[in-house]
Amino acid sequence: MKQIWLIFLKDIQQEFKTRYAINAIMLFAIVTLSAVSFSIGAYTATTRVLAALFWIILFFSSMSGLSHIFIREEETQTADTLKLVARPSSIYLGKFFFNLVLLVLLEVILIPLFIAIMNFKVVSFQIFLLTMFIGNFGLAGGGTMVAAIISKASTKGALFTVLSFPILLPVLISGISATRKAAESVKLMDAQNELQALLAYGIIIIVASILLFDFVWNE
Amino acid sequence: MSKLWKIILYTGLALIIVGAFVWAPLEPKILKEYTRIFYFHVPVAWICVLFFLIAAYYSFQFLRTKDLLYDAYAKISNELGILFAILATVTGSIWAKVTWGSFWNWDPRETSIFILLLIYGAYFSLRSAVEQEDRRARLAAVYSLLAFVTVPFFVFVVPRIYFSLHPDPVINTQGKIHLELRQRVVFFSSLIFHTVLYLWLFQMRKTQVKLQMILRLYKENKMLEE
Amino acid sequence: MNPEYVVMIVNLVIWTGIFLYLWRTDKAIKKLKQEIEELHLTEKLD
Amino acid sequence: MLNAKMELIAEKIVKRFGHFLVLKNISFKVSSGSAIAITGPNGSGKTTLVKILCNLMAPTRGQVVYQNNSQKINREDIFQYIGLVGPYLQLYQELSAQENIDFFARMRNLKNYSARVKQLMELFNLSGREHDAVKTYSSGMQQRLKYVCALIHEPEVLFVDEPRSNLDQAGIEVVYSILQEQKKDKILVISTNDQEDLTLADQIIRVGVA
Repeated sequence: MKQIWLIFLKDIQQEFKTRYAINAIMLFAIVTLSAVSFSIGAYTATTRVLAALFWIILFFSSMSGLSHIFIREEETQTADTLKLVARPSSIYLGKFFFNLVLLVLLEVILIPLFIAIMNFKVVSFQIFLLTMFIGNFGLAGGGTMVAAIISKASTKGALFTVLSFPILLPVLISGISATRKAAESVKLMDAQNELQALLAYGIIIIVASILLFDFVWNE
Repeated sequence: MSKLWKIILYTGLALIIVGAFVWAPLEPKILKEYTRIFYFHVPVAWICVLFFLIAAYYSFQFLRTKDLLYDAYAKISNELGILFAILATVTGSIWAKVTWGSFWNWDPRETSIFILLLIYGAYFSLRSAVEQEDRRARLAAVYSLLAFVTVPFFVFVVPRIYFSLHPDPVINTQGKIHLELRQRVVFFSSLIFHTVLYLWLFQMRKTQVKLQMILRLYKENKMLEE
Repeated sequence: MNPEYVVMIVNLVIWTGIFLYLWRTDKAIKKLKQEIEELHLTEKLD
Repeated sequence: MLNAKMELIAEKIVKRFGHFLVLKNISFKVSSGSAIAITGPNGSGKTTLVKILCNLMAPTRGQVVYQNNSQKINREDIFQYIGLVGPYLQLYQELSAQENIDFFARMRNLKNYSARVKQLMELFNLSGREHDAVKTYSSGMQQRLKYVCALIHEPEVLFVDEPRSNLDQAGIEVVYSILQEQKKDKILVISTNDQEDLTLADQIIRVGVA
């Protein structure tokens, strides 16, 4: 437990000094958001389209930053140093929490901007925030694991999105559907299926990752 | 595989063609004259799911034993899987054009096979991105298993969110299409014979890589001794 | 054209492809087996 | 950990990379109060063997056992007993020396280590620069800082890969005194090509030779 916290803190410290991942993620989100906004123009999109756009922006922005945490360890040759002092599961969880924080920061910026610029009317903030909250676990869990995999491969950038997309697609599909419901109805029960699916996905992907991480990390 | 098996397989396949085109009647309500496609399209689609599961099994075996032979098995299983996924997609979308009017509709089955194709594609791009052999095997196996645990979501979640255009005669028994006995016989025997045919293919490829592996090990050991 | 024949032709093409593939694999296996026998490695073929 | 008698046992270690055989049946045993040297030509698997012994890599066959007073130590807990210095282990460049030290010390569950750190920093002539980022350090200073990070917890087993790399004469002398100290009542494992380094060792393992 303590190791998880220490690794998490160390990554925050490092990130605080370089601001690489956070810059990449935020700039990507803002650029895509404005690109989408430009191209749609005055046309008012349906909630269905807006929900999909929101998740696409969220997905691709997170793809630009989530992998950084493992690639950095690999490129600066600190992976072995870390391996020497930490248990694999604490490494995975430490990095997972870091990515979780990164995603939350991204959403804190992205959600108000999206609502303001795209004129997206959320009827039930309860559903919307719950979707984001639970969805983050799945996104960060799967993203961190794929990041660990590609950090050991020779081409990294493009591969991350290619590998994550099929793995994270359940989050995307349920997330879009739940977000649409958040804009259409007020009752929490209406989005029950999606929220359950997101929750189950989060749990399963994190458990599977902890079990499999050992094989990625240890040569 | 023995001669007898070959004969059974060939006659079986011939009988299925005859059965599908002559013996079994057409389903009158929904499929109409496209009933025939059903006997061949469904087994192919089923096969690529089967190979996906086999690949996950061998990936697990590889992680357990670290024997590169299992990695080779997982790889050929995925190769055959991607081949049949492409076949199922192509035949399916031709069929979709004829019946539903467009090549692609994002119906749940189409979505699932598309995701399967994406996973297969990702698997091979991962393999090509790692040079060191046992690292490649490990990463590919982990990715296979990771993809495998997300499968239940595609099976249970996607159909709940998008409605289906696919006829559901086998899984959904109270459903819209009622299959006659003769149709059932042809369908299930076609399924079985296709499975046997493809597993045979898989078995041959397995033997091939195994022999290659033995030769390679021999040559490398000889080089080391010199 | 009658859709039935289209289905049959597509199906036969696929099967022909598969059998060609099988045949090629079989030939490759025979060659490998021969090579292995020449090296007297047969005891490893469990 | 007073009077602990540590033993490091390697049992028939075999390592293959794919089908390429790097290590063939390496076996040895060292206990507290002695040193072992691993030597061999470049690319012969010295580093691979060190990584396997440190649990950074799993052997294809065979096993590495750490024993404390004849009690086997769990694989997961080994990291608390060992320290490793090597050219392939880098420190976090963006963080300061102090932050690096804190991180490694806390990861190993240490509490009151500041006196020890101060003493080591003085020994390695690094005092006064604790709060500069590691990337501003010269390579020799980084090498010395690596020693500090590997020694904070007074490891029962110290691994040193290429003890001389990047060090000047003064640095080498400090390192030598530390290595001498280590082999007195603990275990020292060095991997080297230098003949002079081999004189430190009680046992020599040669890898990559037929």
